[in-house]
Amino acid sequence: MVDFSIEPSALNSSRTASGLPTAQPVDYKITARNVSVFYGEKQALFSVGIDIPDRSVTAFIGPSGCGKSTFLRCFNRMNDTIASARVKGEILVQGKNIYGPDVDPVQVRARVGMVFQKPNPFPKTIFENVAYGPRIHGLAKSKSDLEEIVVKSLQRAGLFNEVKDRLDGEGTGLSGGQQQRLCIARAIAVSPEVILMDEPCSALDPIATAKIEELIDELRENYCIVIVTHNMQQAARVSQRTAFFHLGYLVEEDTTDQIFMNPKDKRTQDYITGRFG
Amino acid sequence: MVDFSIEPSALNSSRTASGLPTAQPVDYKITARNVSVFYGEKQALFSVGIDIPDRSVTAFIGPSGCGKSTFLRCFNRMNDTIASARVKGEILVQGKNIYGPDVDPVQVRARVGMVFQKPNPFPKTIFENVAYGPRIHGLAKSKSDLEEIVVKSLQRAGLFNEVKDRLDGEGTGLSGGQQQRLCIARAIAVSPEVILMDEPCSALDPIATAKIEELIDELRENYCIVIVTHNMQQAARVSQRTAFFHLGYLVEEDTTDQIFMNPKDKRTQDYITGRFG
Amino acid sequence: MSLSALLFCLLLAAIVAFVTGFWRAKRLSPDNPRAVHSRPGYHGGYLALWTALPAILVLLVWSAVEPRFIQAEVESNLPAQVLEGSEGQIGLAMGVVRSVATGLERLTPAEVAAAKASPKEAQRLFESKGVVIATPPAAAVIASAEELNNIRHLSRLAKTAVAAFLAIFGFIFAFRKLSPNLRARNRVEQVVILALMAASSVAIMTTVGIVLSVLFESIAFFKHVSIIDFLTGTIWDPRFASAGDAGGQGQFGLLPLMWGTLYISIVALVVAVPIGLLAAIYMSEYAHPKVRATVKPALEMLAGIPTIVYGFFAVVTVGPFLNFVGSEIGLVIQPTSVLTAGIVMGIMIIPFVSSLSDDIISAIPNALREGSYGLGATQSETIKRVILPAALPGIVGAILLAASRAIGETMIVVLAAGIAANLTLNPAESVTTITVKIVSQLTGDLEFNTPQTLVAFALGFTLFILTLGLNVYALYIVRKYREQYE
Amino acid sequence: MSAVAQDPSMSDSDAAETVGRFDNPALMRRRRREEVRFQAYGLIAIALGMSFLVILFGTIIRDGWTAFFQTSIELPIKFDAAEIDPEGTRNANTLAQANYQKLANQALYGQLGVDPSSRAQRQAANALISRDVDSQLRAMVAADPKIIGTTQNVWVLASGNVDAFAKGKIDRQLPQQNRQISDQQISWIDKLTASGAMEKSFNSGLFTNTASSQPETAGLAVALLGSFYIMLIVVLLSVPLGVAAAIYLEEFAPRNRITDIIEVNINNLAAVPSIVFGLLGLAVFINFAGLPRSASLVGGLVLTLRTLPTVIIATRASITAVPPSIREAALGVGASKVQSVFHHVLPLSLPGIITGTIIGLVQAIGETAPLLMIGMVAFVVDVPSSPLDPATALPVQIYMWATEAERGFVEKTAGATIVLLGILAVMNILAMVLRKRYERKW
Amino acid sequence: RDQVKIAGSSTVFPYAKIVAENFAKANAGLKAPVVESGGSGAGLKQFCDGVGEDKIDIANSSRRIKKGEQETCTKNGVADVVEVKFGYDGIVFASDVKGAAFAYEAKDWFNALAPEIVVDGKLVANPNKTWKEVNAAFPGWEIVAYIPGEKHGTREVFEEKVLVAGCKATGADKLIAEKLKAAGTAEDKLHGATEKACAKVRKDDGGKHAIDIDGDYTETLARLQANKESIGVFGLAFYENNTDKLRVATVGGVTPSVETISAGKYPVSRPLFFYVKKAHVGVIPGLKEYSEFFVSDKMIGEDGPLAQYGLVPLPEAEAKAVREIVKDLKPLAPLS
Ligand SMILES: Nc1ncnc2c1ncn2[C@@H]1O[C@H](COP(=O)(O)OP(=O)(O)OP(=O)(O)O)[C@@H](O)[C@H]1O
Ligand SMILES: Nc1ncnc2c1ncn2[C@@H]1O[C@H](COP(=O)(O)OP(=O)(O)OP(=O)(O)O)[C@@H](O)[C@H]1O
Ligand SMILES: [Mg+2]
Ligand SMILES: [Mg+2]
Ligand SMILES: O=P([O-])([O-])[O-]
Repeated sequence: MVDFSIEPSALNSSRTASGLPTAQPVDYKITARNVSVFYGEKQALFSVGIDIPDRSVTAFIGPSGCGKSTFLRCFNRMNDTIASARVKGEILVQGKNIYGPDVDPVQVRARVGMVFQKPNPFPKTIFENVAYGPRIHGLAKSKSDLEEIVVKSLQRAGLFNEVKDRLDGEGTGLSGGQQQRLCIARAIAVSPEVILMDEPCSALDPIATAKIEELIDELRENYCIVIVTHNMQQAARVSQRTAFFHLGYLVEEDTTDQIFMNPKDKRTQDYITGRFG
Repeated sequence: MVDFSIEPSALNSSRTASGLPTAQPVDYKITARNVSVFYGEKQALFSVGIDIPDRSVTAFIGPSGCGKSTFLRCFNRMNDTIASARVKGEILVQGKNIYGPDVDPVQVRARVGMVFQKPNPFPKTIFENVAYGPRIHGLAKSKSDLEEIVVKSLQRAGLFNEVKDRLDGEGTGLSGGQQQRLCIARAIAVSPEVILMDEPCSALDPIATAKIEELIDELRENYCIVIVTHNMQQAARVSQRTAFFHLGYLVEEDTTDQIFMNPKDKRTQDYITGRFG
Repeated sequence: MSLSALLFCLLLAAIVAFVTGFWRAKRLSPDNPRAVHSRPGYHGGYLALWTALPAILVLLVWSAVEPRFIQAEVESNLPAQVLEGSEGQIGLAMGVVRSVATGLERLTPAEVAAAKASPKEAQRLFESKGVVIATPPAAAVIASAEELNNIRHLSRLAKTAVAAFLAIFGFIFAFRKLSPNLRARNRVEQVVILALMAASSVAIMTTVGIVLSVLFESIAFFKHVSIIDFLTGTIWDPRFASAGDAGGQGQFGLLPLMWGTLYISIVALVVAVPIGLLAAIYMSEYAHPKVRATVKPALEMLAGIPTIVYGFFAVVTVGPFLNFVGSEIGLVIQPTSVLTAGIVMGIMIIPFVSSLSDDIISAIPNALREGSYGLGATQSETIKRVILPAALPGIVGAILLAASRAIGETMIVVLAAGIAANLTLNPAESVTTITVKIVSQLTGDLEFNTPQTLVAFALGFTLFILTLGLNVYALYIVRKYREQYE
Repeated sequence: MSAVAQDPSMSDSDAAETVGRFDNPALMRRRRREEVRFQAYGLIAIALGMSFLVILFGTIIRDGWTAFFQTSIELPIKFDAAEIDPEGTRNANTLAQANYQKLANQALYGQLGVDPSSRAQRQAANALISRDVDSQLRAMVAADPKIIGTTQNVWVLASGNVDAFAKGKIDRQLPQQNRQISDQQISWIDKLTASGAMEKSFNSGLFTNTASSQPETAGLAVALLGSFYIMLIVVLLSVPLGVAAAIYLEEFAPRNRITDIIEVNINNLAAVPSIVFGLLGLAVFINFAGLPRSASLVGGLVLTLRTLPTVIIATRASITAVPPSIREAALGVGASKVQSVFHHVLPLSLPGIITGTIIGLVQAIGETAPLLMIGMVAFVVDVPSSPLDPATALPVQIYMWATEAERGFVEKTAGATIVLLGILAVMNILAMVLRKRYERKW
Repeated sequence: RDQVKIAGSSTVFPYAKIVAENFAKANAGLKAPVVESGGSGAGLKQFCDGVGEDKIDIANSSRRIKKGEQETCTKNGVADVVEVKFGYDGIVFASDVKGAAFAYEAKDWFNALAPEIVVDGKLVANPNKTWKEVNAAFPGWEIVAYIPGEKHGTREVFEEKVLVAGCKATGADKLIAEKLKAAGTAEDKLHGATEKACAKVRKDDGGKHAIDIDGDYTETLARLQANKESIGVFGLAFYENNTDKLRVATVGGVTPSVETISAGKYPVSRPLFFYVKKAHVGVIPGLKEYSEFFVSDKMIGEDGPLAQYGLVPLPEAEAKAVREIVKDLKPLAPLS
């Protein structure tokens, strides 16, 4: 029998220790209740509810088309930009319903940052890429302020050392992994409370992937992170909690250890053992 | 510890039994020697050599960008269509070097069929999609001949029953999995000796994937099949031999059992246990 | 203040308002920028818009209606004998008054006195200031001119006052609204989107304008000639129709013109489509990117050459050449013929076919090409059997565009097609087109208030409908094509 | 099975004859030949297209390059005080009224040895120089009255016919009565040429002179300025309006019936014959709005409407080409839709917008038909000082010159066309440079 | 407005240009008029659009204003219109300079271009295909004539002075009148209808015998050079500027020239006009001055630039009368 076991280092036990015990009440950063999403006539998500704790990484896994991205994009009202999409239900970020009547989605997005599947730096300089967010939100009082923010964000994204000599080089000139870290830096720069990542490594090579995973691990100390991934190993490596989606339903959600070692649902088990997907 | 073990059914032991014993000399369908590929200045493949047996499935696995597709596309000189690509070394198909001086790549491609990652049926009717190859190669003496070829190919691809009433419907109107099977039927219709498949299931849902895997298993009885996959479980399920690539090098190649249960190289082991990728 | 000065002041006011809003917003919550909904710039913009926009709108409306009011006022005081005249004569008198008024404003007070004393002197003085008038101005005219100047001054004062009031009021109103919760950004952006929307309505208004500007004259034409006769008539001989001959109505027959238009367009397409399409195929599938990068724009130049140049090219070079070729092979090819016009027009529309088709062919996903190569097809087989069928709807769209361009082309056919309205199948003979007749019926020696000239508008309308139909069809095809790939 | 009879491109004989495996050499040979032939078709098409271009440019340049040169004659002109200013007052009015042409004619008689008593000889000689010499000499005197009483060597323009003759556009071999230049005049011209008193030089007047009824003094100044005003108006109006409309339609407008109608409408406007725009301009801008006829303002407005659809279509296309990931990225850091458009999408679509604008401008600058309708086919002597003044435009000037009877205008027509094509080329190159400059990769 | 605005006939355009140009040189304070060329009909249309600063002052016309046009003028308040006839335009027939010589009579043209001609005392469909069949003295060229299109004033002159005259000369008019009468045309309309019928041009053989030219004489010239065995109709001025390319034909034995036309020997000519809007005189600076300058001997006289260009000058008496009219601004009486 082939052994696909994941070694202790992959599911870092120290992390699991510092992770959040399931039973104990925690301060949830995001709470979703009865979220259903429709694309035109077609329902893509069926009454999903979830609680997502702060300062930890929550992974969404599931086969292609199961609605992971759709659900993730509800958290910063990114679905608003798709004309046919309709969202029902409520999502509380820090206790406030972001789908409430007088909420400005633009402000929601400033608080809930997002990193996309394909690195999408602006075709501007590296500096401008990171400075863009702080600029439009007026987060810097002065030039030196702005520089500080940019440098700090790049440092946090683990990119600063690699690019410090060419901050005015084109962001699109970086390698894929660097671009993705630049996008993370860009997201961090507006000091969001939550960072959403939709398959951030799927376009990257293994080395770049490893770097991003390391970064996620560090960021977890300050942010609430939600990550979508196709790669179960990745979910196991970086997340503390995992939610498994299937055909638009949230099948199971628990600590990552639980999901991978002791899935309750047959579908979850089939999926993580590679029976499908 | 998370258990990623693959159950017996996935690595079907009966198949393994009917597979090819490694030590024993077999009739190799394809033999590659010292194949290096360059894209412009950049070398993507470094002196790779491999022997691929007939009537079996060989899987190429490895992290993204490691050169799997590049190598696969050497087998039918598909790389010729990329202006910047240069191939060195020799590849023998049925003992004849397809990179020899007076070999017509067009003829090579008729003998070595290919199925792509994204199903790419022509925007023609289902019938015309399958009839296209036989027509250009003049394989049918008459109309009824052609019909026979088309029907047989569709049957072999396990699609006939689903589409027999709408052979003159658009090929693009089928579902993703059906489209991929249509592409397989199209490839079979010119009676190739080898079928190359580059991640044939990566755009498909689990059910369609299962169907294709089943189909591959059946086709193996008549063809030499080479399949690239990202999905180790899939490699384990469908292939008899597996080759692991890393950064442009062929790291290890052996029976699938060997590779998954007893990898010789540290990198192979790291990869299949999910340490990276 | 004059309108431009006022607008300039409003601009200044807007800048001031902007700066004020900007600073005010900065103070709203100096420590936590996040507590303020919008950035200071948007607060500034909000304030500036409120300050300047209402005033500018009112000013523009005012300026549009003002002349009529002033005119009416001054007119009412013109001498009685002028007022008895027609509207046009009053208008002329007003023109003189306006000139004199302009002249008076340029004079010094002493000169004004001199001008009032002697009309001759007035004319001389005005001329020395660059205002030429035809005759020495009568006293009444000078009086009216002075009145005009007075009213203008008054109006200007009032305008200034209103603008100032609106600006100040708007400023105060908006300023009091500034607060951390004010969604200044959304407000400003709403105005921006409104402005964008207004811009896109220009296209609609143009169409309405076109329809209106040809509709009434067309209706007038159809009072003379029945619409059925016009649409179904096979004889175009408008001149003799006016004689009141029996059956004269039938002589405004559209069909020969329509046939000529379509025939020439077809010849043009016969030239342009194979050349353009094959060139596009070669450029997108075979040619080195560098070749493509030079050939494509070079061919595009063909579409940029003014059509009048093509027209002369047709008459001076192509027509005689075809005629010569014809006589060598024993054919009579008239120098102006369907062939001449069609070929030259075909050359002109080559780039419409080649560039658009090139774009469309390049947009065909590579997966299809690979699919075909993978089956052992050669490149030309792939192109002919896979790429072209897949690109066909898009190519048809491009061809339709080229066709509508050919149908509407004027200068080439005016020079190269001929003017005899023939219903002929022989491409060596000359035919005429709708556009030729529009030009010739409008610029000729014909009496202007007769159906002969009015018909030009009916023809314009027909042409408009024709191209509209083609475009709707093209859009339908392109839509269908889009769906296929999505 | 009904689907069988479908692919007509492959004849059945083809299939029947060559059944077999892929190594059927006959079939393979045919397929390869087919491949070569097909490529050849493409090459031929491109060669045809390019040769049309070359022929067009070739003919125009062949006919027109001489328009850039002008024949002049050097005459020792005696500024006779008795003739110019008999009373010696140096009054400006008197100086202006003097008969300068006579001075030039007399100088010419002296130069050529013409018998002043023979009317026929006099007339033949007079016809050698331009009627415009008058103004030239008047201007000289006005600038410097001190030359009165002196004799100056002055280069004066030759008449249009002499110019045409000197450039070989009038055939020496023709019988005399069929020529505009008599044998006598030819002998004079030869004499002048031999003595170096007749030369061709660069014709700057082509660019600085305004309309004239004589070919030698006709120039493009009014047309160039008119076209410049028209272009200015078109750029100033159609670019902002077009880009704004495109942004609205592409980014903000809901997708529904109305926007469908707008889209059809815009596509249709791009194809509406330009002459119909002329009718529109006449009805709306001149008859309704009361703008002056023949003014470049009206021309500019009409051509703005003509260009607008092109700009909108090109802009929309380049906006669509900006990948959605850029928009998402901007929205993702909390930019509003408007911000994402103006900060990112618009700058990225700049190359496409530039291309579209230039294509539109290139079309507009060559447009003749609508200008026929709004009174720009006119004889305008005064240089327009504003877009409200009467003016012509380059293509219209070409059109007018093309219908002139005098021989000299034939080369003028082609010369003006070269100027127009030169402007087009410059605009195209500009587009290319700008596009390069703003092109971004993503 | 400090500038005279003129629109109208393209035939008059070159003359108006020369006058406008010289006018500006001669009058320092006044601007050169702006002259538009858009055809007589288009010019008169604008002219009759009304009075006012935004309306033109002068319409050039290569034909007399029509009754209906005058009525429109009056209706629109353009009551007083001064008609100024300033010269004649000769119309000549010419072929390629190397071609054959033609000596036409009006009947030759009728026999060449009419749809029906008289053969043996009967009206029959025109059988003539070549000029030789029309007149044995002519070469055997196929009949191909480029005649002015119907939009041109020249066409009317051609019809009236050539075709109708030829119709009468061959006696076809009587036969046509009989035919029309038989078809039920009223007696009072008979004359007009006959003339109209006489003026018709054949359209057989795909219309290749008589080809309308809507463009200018340059276009006719280009056609002629493309088809050397053809005849074109030109203005005298145009011919005189292109004697190296054209060979002119005589009509009635008379060679067209300024002299023969002004002496009344050459039959095919027509008067040229411009119309002045009286209401604008005294309002638009330079209007009266321009009109007077135009008809001055310096311009339209025998040695003037217009004659040099090709205008057939008015006989002295007519010129004098015209100068009177312009001086007194005598309006045109309503046409009947
Ligand atoms: N813009 C859209 N319009 C219509 N349907 C959509 C749209 N986006 C997604 N869908 C549909 O919604 C369902 C869920 O899609 P979603 O992208 O959320 O899946 P996913 O789990 O992220 O898949 P993947 O792993 O492939 O990214 C799918 O069936 C998909 O086809
Ligand atoms: N057309 C090309 N031009 C230049 N470089 C290329 C091209 N195609 C592939 N490469 C490069 O060659 C290397 C190998 O690519 P290849 O597509 O073979 O990888 P792969 O193993 O198939 O990856 P994946 O799993 O993502 O399909 C990569 O670094 C890739 O960037
Ligand atoms: Mg997704
Ligand atoms: Mg690959
Ligand atoms: O332009 P015309 O009216 O003289 O033909």
